Order: sequence, then structure tokens, then C-alpha cells
Amino acid sequence: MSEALGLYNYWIVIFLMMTGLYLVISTGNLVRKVVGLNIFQASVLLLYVTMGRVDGATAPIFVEGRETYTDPLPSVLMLTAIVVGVATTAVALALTVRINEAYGTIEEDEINEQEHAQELAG
Amino acid sequence: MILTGVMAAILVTMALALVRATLGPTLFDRILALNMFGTKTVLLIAVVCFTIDRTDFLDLALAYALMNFIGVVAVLRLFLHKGFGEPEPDEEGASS
Amino acid sequence: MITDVLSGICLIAGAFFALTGGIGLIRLPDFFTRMHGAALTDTLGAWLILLGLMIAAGFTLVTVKLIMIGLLLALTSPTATHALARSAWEHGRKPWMLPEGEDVPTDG
Amino acid sequence: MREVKILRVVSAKTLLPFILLFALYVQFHGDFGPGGGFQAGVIFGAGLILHALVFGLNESRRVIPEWVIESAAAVGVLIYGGVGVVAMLKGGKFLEYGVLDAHDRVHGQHTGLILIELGVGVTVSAVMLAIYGALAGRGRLST
Amino acid sequence: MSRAVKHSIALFVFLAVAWLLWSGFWDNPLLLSLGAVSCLGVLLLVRRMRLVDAEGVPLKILPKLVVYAPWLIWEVVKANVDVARRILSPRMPISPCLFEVKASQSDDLGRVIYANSITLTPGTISVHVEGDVILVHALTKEAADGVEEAEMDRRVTGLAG
Amino acid sequence: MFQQTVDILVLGLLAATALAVVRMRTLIGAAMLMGIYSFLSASWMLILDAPDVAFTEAAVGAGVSTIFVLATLSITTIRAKRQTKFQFAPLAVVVLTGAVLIYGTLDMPHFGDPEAPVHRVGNRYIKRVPEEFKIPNAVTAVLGSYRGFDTFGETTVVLTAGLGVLCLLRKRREDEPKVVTE
Repeated sequence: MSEALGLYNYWIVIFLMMTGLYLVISTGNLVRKVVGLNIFQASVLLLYVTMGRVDGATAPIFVEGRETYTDPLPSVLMLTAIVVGVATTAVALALTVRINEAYGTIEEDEINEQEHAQELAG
Repeated sequence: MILTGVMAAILVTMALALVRATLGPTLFDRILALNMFGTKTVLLIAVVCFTIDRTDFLDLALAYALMNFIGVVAVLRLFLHKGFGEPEPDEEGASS
Repeated sequence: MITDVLSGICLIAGAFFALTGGIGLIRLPDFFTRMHGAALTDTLGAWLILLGLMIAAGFTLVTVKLIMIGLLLALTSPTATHALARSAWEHGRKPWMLPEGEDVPTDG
Repeated sequence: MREVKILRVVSAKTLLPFILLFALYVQFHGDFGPGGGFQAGVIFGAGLILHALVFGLNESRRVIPEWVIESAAAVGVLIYGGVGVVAMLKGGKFLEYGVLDAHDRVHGQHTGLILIELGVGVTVSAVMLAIYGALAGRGRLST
Repeated sequence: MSRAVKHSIALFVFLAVAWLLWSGFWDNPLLLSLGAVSCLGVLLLVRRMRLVDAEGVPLKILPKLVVYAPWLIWEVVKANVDVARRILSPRMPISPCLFEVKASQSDDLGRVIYANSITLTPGTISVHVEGDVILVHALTKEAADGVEEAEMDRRVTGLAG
Repeated sequence: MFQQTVDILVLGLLAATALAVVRMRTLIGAAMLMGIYSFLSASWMLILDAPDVAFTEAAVGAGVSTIFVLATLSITTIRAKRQTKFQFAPLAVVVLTGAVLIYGTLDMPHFGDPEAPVHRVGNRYIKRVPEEFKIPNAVTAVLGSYRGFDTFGETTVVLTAGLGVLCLLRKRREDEPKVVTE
């Protein structure tokens, strides 16, 4: 039992990831999809950061009197990932804006309907 | 010990704010609750810095407070001007 | 020893005010009155917790940073509250009033 | 939002200088505490976005014209790459900061770190401001 | 010395003090020089934004704040206890009301300080500022009477003129 | 004990926030809740001793990306279409994926295990940084030096993404309306 309890951090993070994923695939609204992607991304960051933790250690910024430090590597990887994440989010939002200008809506089903109507007409 | 209690109290306050944010009923209630949630995270961070005994991380709390404020200003701008890009109406404020 | 007790008292009082504000946010009847509840957590709740931490830290640069956080909160929170109240007012939200002819409920 | 006096006075006039200075503080203390180019760039960009939010996009464009933003974004990457190239010219490998100082490897590492953090900060803040400007400016012209 | 120069120098001093307090490395020449450069750069940028004036750097009122701030904090504490009591009491004795007060300050900065002080005190919130009339929402009649007595108004006027 | 209590409280609040985002129909509310979610996850990162990530996440997630979403909303629409019927398929997919992932975690090292294989590289960095750099922040040193190529790539990606946004949204000169509003 105690074997499995040490993994609770992963389970809750997976729950959070799945919440984001659910938002992405269940909604037709493009902005809500982007919000869902952001939640998914933040949860993946959490997954990596929890892996870096060491019991009884302190943050990897050296101070007097502390010997053990947590792993700096996951921090480094996630640090760059966050900023790249916001930049790509911005690209997704820009695409949403263009879609809205082309179709007049940001709802997926309405866009599909318009596409379908065009196919029938052309 | 006391610090853990204070953290728990702050987290409960946040949970109450979250309840208000989901209940609404108006959008303004949600924004009010979320703004309060943001200021509580600042306090949470300050307390966490003391519990993990690394008070040199208090810069984070400052950054949190700033970011929360900027986010709220952006929301309010959306309400007061219906957008981000319109030219500013030049009235009494501009000249003084 | 005395500093421990003092900071403990401040922290607990701050946590109490923060909780009260949170309860107010749930209990109060409308948007405008809820703002008063939120103001509670942003003023004394925050200040007392920060004060407790300052007493615990002793007088160092950490205290200065805590004071700065307090100043920042004291500057930004009323500004954000006012702007929020104003935009609600301009969108035609009317505050909740006591129903006509009803007296102010009193304690007890 | 200029006519909301409280926002104009408190947020912009009183806080903005300190927000920008805080960003620079985070930038240059990346070696000693939490912080560095990415965080500082985002905070600096957020400060400039706050200015644009309160005073409007036109005012923001007057203070920092578009060409400055776009070149800054590229210049940041160039600083980063340039440090690598200088290291190669000095006989090291690409991005080997130790050779930047002929006598003291540790000092060279320091110089390299500060310079590349600067490059990252410049790029990130410029890109943040550019994205905000693109999104906000779209609304003004399209209707 | 012109006013603009005076304000710039004052802002530079504030920025430098803030840098030193944040940094805490007072013996590192590299960081000190970077700090000086940063302060100067921020000052130039802010001047370009035209933010350096009597509103942004309120030199005149800073000394008087020493008297005003403790009084305000005491008011806030009293109001906090009152509001907390009302929220926690089971029947919630509140009587929200809306009224207008006149701000007797002569400039925007004074009115901003006054309106912000009203908002900072729990129990009263300034909803709208139009000219020198402030629309206030109060949680209780007592709090409303407190604002209408205008002691805070007098003190802020003394502060900012 | 402290660690566990706080972890469980914060994680519970995080889960509640994530569910609140799913429930939230107002788009502005969803955008702000996204910011709050970032704040909370950043707080937990600080508790997990990763202040640099927490700093970035707070600045990026709560500040800048919220503003970007809001700016997008201001030029598209702030109303989301009401979903009419409950969809079963997404929930099934999510539950299935989650189950597979949880099955995958069973072999993972325990939370906070100092012997976990990930730490092998990290420990080497921790040992080498004080000798080679003489600076306290190991994250900055690894970011800039040992992983300098990585960071260079990431900076380029940020620049490219910015250019992409500009290409997508920049109005060409001939598109500008004749009557300028200023």
C-alpha cells in the first residue's frame, strides 16, 4: 500500500492533465481549446518539476549550511518550455483571430457547416 | 506549526473565493473573487518562503503582486473600452 | 521568545481576518457588498500576516521586502477595486438595498 | 483608460518605473537568486504592456516605435549567437564562455552568462510587446 | 533648477534606493554599476513616456504622509473590526447605501489619494469619480456617516492641498 | 508531515480550479481562471523547491498569457456557444488515457526519492557548478552553459513565434482604412 502512496503526486498531475485534455476535445470554442491547452501545458510542467524533488533538500541556489539540493535539470528544461509555450499560445491565438475574420465565428461546428456548404455549392 | 496553520487558512480563503468565482452570478463577482484569489497567492508565497526557510525568494511574491495587478487592469480595460486598440478619448485627464 | 509570541498572534489574527473576508465573499448578498468583504482580506488580513512575518524575520533586508509587498498591495488593491466598481456601475449594476420599510437587522 | 484617474496616477505614474526597474533587477541578479533573462524579459514586457493598457496603443507606439521592437527581438538572438561566435574566434567552441577572458576561466564564464541572459531578456520582452501590439492593433483597424 | 530636473533627480534617487534594497549586494562593483545603468535607463524611458511630473513623483506630500499614514492605518483597523463583526454575526446587520461626497482637494492627485483612502477602508468604496464629486458605496449607515463627517477629506486636503 | 498536508491542500485546490475552468462558460472568466491556475501551480512549484520555474510560470502564465487571451477575446467575441448535450466520447477518451498514464506511473520512482535515476545528471551539475562558475544559482549556470545550445534554440523559437504572429496579424499598408480615427 505504501508502495503506491508515494506516487500520489503523479496521479493528481495526471488528473490535471486529463482535465485540460477534456477541455480541448469536448469544447468547440477555439479560445476555450487554447485555455485547455494552457492547462495541459502547466500540468506537464508540474509533472517534470515533481520529478526533480528530493526529500529534505532545498532549492538549487547555493546557501551556507545546506548540503542537499534538488535537481536543477527539470527546472532548466521547464523554464525554457514555459516561454516557448506562451509564444506558441500566441500563435494559436493569432490563428483564432484570422479564423474569426474569415468565418465570422470561433465555434468549430459552425466553421464545419460553412465548409460543408461551400463544398456542396462548389 | 503556526505557519502551516496560516497557510491552511489562506488556502481555505482561496477555496471560498473559488466557490464565489464558480457561482457568479455576474461576471463582476467572478472577477472580484479571482482578484482576491490573486492577492491571497501573494500571501501564500510569502508564508511558503518562511516555511521552507528560504527568505531570499520573496522577490517572487513581489512579481506575483505585479502580475495580478496587470491582469486585472487588462480585464478592466476590456470592460471600460470594449477592446484594447481603440484610440483614447482625450478628455479631462489628458491635459492635467 | 516574546517575538515568537507576537508574530504568532499577528499571524493568527491575519489568518482570522482573511478567513472572515472569504466568508463574507460567500455570505454577502450582492456584488457591491461583497467588495467590502474582499477589502477585508486585502487590508488587515494581508498586513497582519506580513507584520507577523516581519517580526519573525527580525530587522533585515527581508523586512524591507515584506514592507514593499505590503505597500504594493496597499497601492494596487484599492485601485483595482475602484476600477472594478466603476466598470460595474457603468454597466448598470445597481447595488442591493434593504427592502422598503424593513429595519436594519441587529445583533442578537 | 486615461480618464480613470486612479489607474492613471497609481498604476502608470507611480508604479511603472519600479516595475521596469524590478525587471532589470531580476535580469542582473539571475546569477545570485531566482531570475534571469526569461523572467526579466516577461516582466519588462508586461510593464510595457501595462503602459499600453493604460495610455493606449498609440502612445505606446510613440514611446517605442514598431521598428525598435522588431529589431530588438532580432538583436537579442544576435547577442546570444554573437557571444558564441566570439568564443569561437577566441579559440574555443561555440558558446564556450570560459575563453572569453584570456586569464581567468571563471570570470569568462561570468561574462558569457550575463551577456546571453541579456540577449534572452531583450528578445523575450520585445516579442511579448510585439505580440500584444499585433493582437491589440488588429482590433483597431479591422472594424 | 527647473521642476522637471528636480523630479527626475528625485525619481533617480528613489530608483537607486529601491535597487540597493532589493539587491543587498552593496560591495559588488559589477552589480552596482549595472544598477546605476539600469536606473538611468529606466529614468530615460520613463521620461520618454512623459510620466515624470508632480503626480508621478509627489515630492511635496511625501513628508506629510508620515502623519497621515498612521491615522489611515488606525481608521482601517477600526473599520476592519467593524466589518468583520458584521459579517460573522448570524443576522448580518448591514444596510448598504449609496451617496455622493464632495472632495475639497484642488488637484487630481489629492482626489486620487482621497478616493483610494475611501476604498482602502473596508465598509466604504468609491464607485465613481467625476470632477470633484465622489460616488461612495457604504456597507452600513454608520460607515456612510463616518465619510460624510469628512474628517478624512480635511486630512487629505491638508496633505495634498 | 508539513509537506504532505500542504501538498494535499494545494493539489486539491489545483484540481478544484481545473474543474472550475471546465465548468466556466464565460470566456473572460475562463481566461482569468487560467491565470489563477498558473498562480497556484507556481506556488506548488515553489513548495517543490523550484523557484526559477515558479517565477517564470507566475510571470508568463498569470500575467502575459492571460492578457493575450483577453486581447483575442476583445477582437473576436466574448460569448461562447452553450453546449446543448453532454458528450460521452471525450470523457471516455480522457478516462482511458488517464488510466493508461496511471498504469505507466506504477514503475516511477517515488515522490522525493533521492536515489531516482533522473538525479544522476543533476547531481553532477550540483557538484560542478560551484567549482566552475562560483555563482550560487545552479539553474542559471546549467541553463546558460551546460545547456547553452538548448537555450539558444528556445530563444530562436520565441523569436520565430513572434514573427509568426506578426505575419498573421500585421495589416498591410493598403488594407488600412482611408479615414484614420485619430
